[in-house]
Amino acid sequence: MAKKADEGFTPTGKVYKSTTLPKPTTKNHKDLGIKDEQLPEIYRNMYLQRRFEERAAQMYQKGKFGGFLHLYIGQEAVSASTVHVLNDDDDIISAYRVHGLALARGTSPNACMAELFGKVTGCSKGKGGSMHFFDVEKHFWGGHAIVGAHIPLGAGLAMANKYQGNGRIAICFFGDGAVDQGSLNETFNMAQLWKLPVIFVVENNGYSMGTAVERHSAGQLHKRGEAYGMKNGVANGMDFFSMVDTLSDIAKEVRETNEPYFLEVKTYRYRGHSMSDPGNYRTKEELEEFRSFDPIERLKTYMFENKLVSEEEIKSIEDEINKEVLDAIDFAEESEFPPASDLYEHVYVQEDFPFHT
Amino acid sequence: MAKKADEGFTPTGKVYKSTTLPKPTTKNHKDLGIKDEQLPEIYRNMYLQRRFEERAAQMYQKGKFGGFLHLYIGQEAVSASTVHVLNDDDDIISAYRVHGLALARGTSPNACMAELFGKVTGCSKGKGGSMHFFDVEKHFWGGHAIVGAHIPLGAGLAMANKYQGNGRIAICFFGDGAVDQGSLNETFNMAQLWKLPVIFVVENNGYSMGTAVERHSAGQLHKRGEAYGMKNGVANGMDFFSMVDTLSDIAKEVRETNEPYFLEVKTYRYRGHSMSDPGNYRTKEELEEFRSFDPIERLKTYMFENKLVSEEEIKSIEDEINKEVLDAIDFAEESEFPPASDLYEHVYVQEDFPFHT
Amino acid sequence: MSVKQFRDAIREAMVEEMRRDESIIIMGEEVAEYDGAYKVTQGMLEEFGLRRVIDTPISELGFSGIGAGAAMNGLRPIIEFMTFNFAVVGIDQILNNAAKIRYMSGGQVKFPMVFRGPNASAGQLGATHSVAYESLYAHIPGLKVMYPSEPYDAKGMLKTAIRDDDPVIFLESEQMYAMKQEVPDEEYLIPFGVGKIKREGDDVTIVAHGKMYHIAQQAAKELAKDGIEAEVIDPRCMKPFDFKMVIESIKKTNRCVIVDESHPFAGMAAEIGFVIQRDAFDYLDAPVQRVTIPDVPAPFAKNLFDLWLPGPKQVIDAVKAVTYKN
Amino acid sequence: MSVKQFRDAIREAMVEEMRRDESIIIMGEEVAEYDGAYKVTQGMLEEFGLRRVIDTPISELGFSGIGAGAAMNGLRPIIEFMTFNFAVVGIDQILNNAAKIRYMSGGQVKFPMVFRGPNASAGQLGATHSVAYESLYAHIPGLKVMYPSEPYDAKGMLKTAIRDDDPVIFLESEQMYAMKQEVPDEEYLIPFGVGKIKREGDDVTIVAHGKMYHIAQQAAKELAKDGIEAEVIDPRCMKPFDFKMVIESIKKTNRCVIVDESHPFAGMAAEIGFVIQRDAFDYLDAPVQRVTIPDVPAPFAKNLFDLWLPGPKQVIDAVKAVTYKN
Ligand SMILES: Cc1ncc(C[n+]2csc(CCOP(=O)(O)OP(=O)(O)O)c2C)c(N)n1
Ligand SMILES: Cc1ncc(C[n+]2csc(CCOP(=O)(O)OP(=O)(O)O)c2C)c(N)n1
Ligand SMILES: [Mg+2]
Ligand SMILES: [Mg+2]
Repeated sequence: MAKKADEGFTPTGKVYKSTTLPKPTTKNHKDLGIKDEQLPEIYRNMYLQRRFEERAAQMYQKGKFGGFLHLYIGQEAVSASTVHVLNDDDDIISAYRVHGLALARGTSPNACMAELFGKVTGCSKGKGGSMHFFDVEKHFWGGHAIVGAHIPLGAGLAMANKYQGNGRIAICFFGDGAVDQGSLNETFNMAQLWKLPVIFVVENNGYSMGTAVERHSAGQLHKRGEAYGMKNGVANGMDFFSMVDTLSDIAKEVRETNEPYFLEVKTYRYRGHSMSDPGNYRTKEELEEFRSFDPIERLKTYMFENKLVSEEEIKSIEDEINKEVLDAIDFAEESEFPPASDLYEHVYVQEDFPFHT
Repeated sequence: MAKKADEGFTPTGKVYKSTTLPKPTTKNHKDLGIKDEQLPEIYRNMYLQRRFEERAAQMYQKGKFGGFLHLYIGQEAVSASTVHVLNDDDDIISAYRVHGLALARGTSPNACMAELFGKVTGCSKGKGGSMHFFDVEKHFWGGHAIVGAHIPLGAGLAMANKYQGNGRIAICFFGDGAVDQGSLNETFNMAQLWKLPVIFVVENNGYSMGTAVERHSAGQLHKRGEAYGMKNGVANGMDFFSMVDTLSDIAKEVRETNEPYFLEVKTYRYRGHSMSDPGNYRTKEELEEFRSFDPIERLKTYMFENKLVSEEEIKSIEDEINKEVLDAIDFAEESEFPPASDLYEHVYVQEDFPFHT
Repeated sequence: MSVKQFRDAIREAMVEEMRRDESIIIMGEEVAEYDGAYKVTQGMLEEFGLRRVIDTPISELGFSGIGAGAAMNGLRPIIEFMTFNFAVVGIDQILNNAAKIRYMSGGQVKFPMVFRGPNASAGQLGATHSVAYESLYAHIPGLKVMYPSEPYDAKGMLKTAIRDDDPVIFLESEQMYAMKQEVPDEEYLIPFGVGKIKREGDDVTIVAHGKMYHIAQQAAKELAKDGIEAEVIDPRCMKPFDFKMVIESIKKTNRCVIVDESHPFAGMAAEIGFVIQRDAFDYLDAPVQRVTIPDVPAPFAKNLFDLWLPGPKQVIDAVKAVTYKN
Repeated sequence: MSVKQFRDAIREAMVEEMRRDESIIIMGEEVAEYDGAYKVTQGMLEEFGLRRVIDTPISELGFSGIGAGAAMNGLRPIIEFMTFNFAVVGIDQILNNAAKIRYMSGGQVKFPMVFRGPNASAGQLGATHSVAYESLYAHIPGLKVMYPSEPYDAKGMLKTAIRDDDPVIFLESEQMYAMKQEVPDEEYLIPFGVGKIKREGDDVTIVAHGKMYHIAQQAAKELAKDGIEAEVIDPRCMKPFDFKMVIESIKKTNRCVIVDESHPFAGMAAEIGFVIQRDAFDYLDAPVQRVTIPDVPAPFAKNLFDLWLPGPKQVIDAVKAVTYKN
């Protein structure tokens, strides 16, 4: 028999250092055009995302609802900066790790919590669950759980905007795991060829489930744009200011030129992939290191150091949010399940579709 | 209503200059390790491809067989050089424009013509037709007509070779149109990550049906490899020596390193996409220009100029081939159609599969 | 009224709707500058320009999805597949995105779009290029599936499909594109889920769609010579399906043969036959029979291909079986 | 004999076969270092190493195709899909390459490979994550489709699938992975196309596979209290399908209910029901009934989900209908 190749295929074995953060921006909030009084609101936004998910995890563990639960905890600067930088009618679409982005965009904690609980008051009327938050009035297009499958949708949103000449741009988020789906490349090619005003953002949090980036993607992620001549770059996703700095330039350029951009955001998820993931693929040290960059703590420290906010103000924001989230739980618990007739609703727009069994 | 974007999407409108050839190699046949007496055989190989297809086109027009017919005419240096450079047990796979490659690899004109005619003596027993020539004994793996879908198969052939440690490499050909299929990217990522000994070759003949390369693919094609850190390059596909020069280096490197390579071959098809294509998307001048680079004429001229072959020798090769091809037509005409029972053969390996209707 | 080819009927439906509604666009391979691989979109680039008639790369997954995204956000895309055989690489966008996102969003999103192009076999093109995909799409909730067999139906149905706010799979046939029929000059629409009795008869009901409809008609003519009068129903729409019409007919004929070019196993014919036995059990004088391709891929060789594709003979045999005439 | 979980039965089948035959490899997302998303491949990396237990990127199209290419060239890959819902993006490699290339090459190529993983719903995961795909795969010639419902069957069937030279779709269920059953220690193989009567009865035949088999058994127990003795057949293999066993049973019971988690329209139940009415027409005392999910995507909300998924009650109702007991 022929001599066997000894090595395996996929690079292995050891736990990788999953990702390295670029240096944060040296600009301060004024340089970035952020007013003093906006900072506590930004803090509120990020803290809401965090608190909401911590509570959601508790409720999940109590068995209050089923399905998967993927927490965004650690990545909140990405969502908060996006919403800060973009116009309210710019179109946002993302993958299934989506609570943070919905809350950042302004979907109410009530509607979000109720969706987790599968109640008719949920932001998707209880039809979608954790992975499928939608708030189309707010130009928030979901929540998509087939990895990579919403990337063409993001370009399509932008195509419609360009066609209608409405001045809106689209932003499409996905995880590092999605970068390996061919949908990304087919979309990148057309987005570049057709000059679609869309920002593609890979939230590279170091892992696709238990697989470190280097084990699933050859080369640097943002380079995937270069083959198409697509502008691309890297940003520090653990730092709100850095994100704003990078994103606002990109948004401006995309809006002006109609040309797409591919941004790789380096970030980190503190929790497991989903609630059932023990996270054996990474070291405690790595986790601790990234926790030390926590975007929420960082903003708080910045505000304190620059005397932009008092301890009491922070406390009262946190108290309000804590209450808001607890109220959301009550709201969700007390809300009704969808009526049985909803089983047949929202399949078709046509109202009298003759379902048959 | 919002202001409309005036421009369209896909770049347009004029007929493009489809492709630019890199300079041919300055090496002569000896530099490339080609012996004098090999040259007439190489000529024979290319001439056979050409003549076979010219006759096939005639037969098609006479209504001798049905289906699609995609001619390779103009691209013969690519197939001939591949077979020259690679070992006989290296694995070859390609798309549906495949007659040339099969003939180059040594599948008999009889078996090829019979396949076109849908006869049981065909190289795929009449089951595949023009687009699906197979000759697995000769490590020729077809003939694939879903654009881009055989690219992962090519990598899979290489994976098996690496696993078995048999020293064979694989080469996978596809058209410029296939470069836009996500299958390419998914495969490139894994081939690079897993270090698979495979040469990917895009035969960039300037058009995907009626769409010039620049209208369907953003950026330069060979750059599609770079995102993955895959080695890549460009070769002149209208010149046999240039192809040998480039391919032999690549084959050596791939065999030694087990790492994939992406080669963009610039070439040209003289005929329409298929027999029904009038070719309105390109100019007569462009066609004439490329005809002036004809790889077969070029080799002939080279041999004459270097006095490596006489007019008579060429004539006798051509006569032999002409006869061989006419014989192949007779063979195909006289061969039997597959027996009716073949309808149910080759679906499963299992012999007693209980078909039901 | 004027006589039109099938391809012209389809083009007219698109052109008329695009004139009416600026949010409609068409995209696909070679639809614009090449004037369509099968000339269905001929002249549309000239009339509507590059903004609305869009050539795509060979990226079925990508452009189906971009179309779906554009549909979510206000456009009404028509996606042309060069054939539905090539839609398989893009099928996730159809089965999961276009078909299910509305449901998952609790009705916040709609997909007013049509996926259209030739379906099924078109002569000797080999196994991957010859599949009739209607059964697969009809299997998936969230989609509507139309499959006309004649120019008149094609035009009225496609206009309905384009105006509809749900994703519609609209199946055509290369081999029917040149078929001709009188088509009215005035506008008309043919609704979803309404079949048509195209030949009346008392002895047996033949249900046949797409290319197979024409086979059924040929068989019916032959059968008439033997004194068997077949009622031929062209269901036209696969989903929703006009079971009512079929069952009413069976109440009269008490026998049924279904002709279907898709794979037999769990295909359209199985569905129709199942529902008939369930809902018209007491009216059946014989088991429902189906005429389909055998459960094997399409062969290339002419003789095998001809064996593979159902023809009038198989239909006649099946009718003889259900009428106990053999 | 020892009691084993479904997931252990599957793992053992793979492990035993991999020990026996070095050309077998397994590839898929998280199969190696993570030990399997559902722990089916736990410990396999340790035993067989990185060369044979291969983590893939999320590239279903790519790795299905690479697996197919490797199968052509001498390996026997087992492709694990994290679930079959994700196989849709790679389905072209299954339907067109693995299923048809052998035919198009005139038998020169074979695809000794297994595509396996969880199928169908697994609780509240939403519409895209809850589809039972057996009908779609069984529709396609060139594939074989197995779908065991119990650990014993799973092990014997998977070993058969791995040893077979044809491409096999092997469907499992997240919700069955923890189910336990006695499994022999000695080797055994269960052939394709052979169902099993898992409960005998004279009054009605219930055909049910996968997760629905267990629902059928629950219903049968309930029905027995009312004096209705159901014969429960688990067909185990979707394609080829053991029609003979079903029809023999119906000759005795004269009534049949099919339980199937796939979409109703042109699904497995339609096929089975169609064939029964065709081949056992004279034995049927009532129309064949099917119990399936309604023809809508899977909802998330618990109450809707419970309505959506068939339970014993629907089976009992259907049995009462065919036995005219209501
Ligand atoms: C096509 C597809 N394949 C597999 C899965 C299962 N799956 C869900 S999430 C996930 C990992 C994705 O990782 P990444 O894209 O990095 O996002 P993150 O979880 O880090 O936010 C996998 C494999 C899926 N949902 N869709
Ligand atoms: C997935 C898919 N989409 C569309 C087609 C139809 N089609 C066949 S060949 C072709 C053009 C391919 O061009 P290219 O890859 O450049 O190869 P060439 O014909 O130049 O050799 C198209 C669109 C197909 N066969 N498969
Ligand atoms: Mg990730
Ligand atoms: Mg080309």
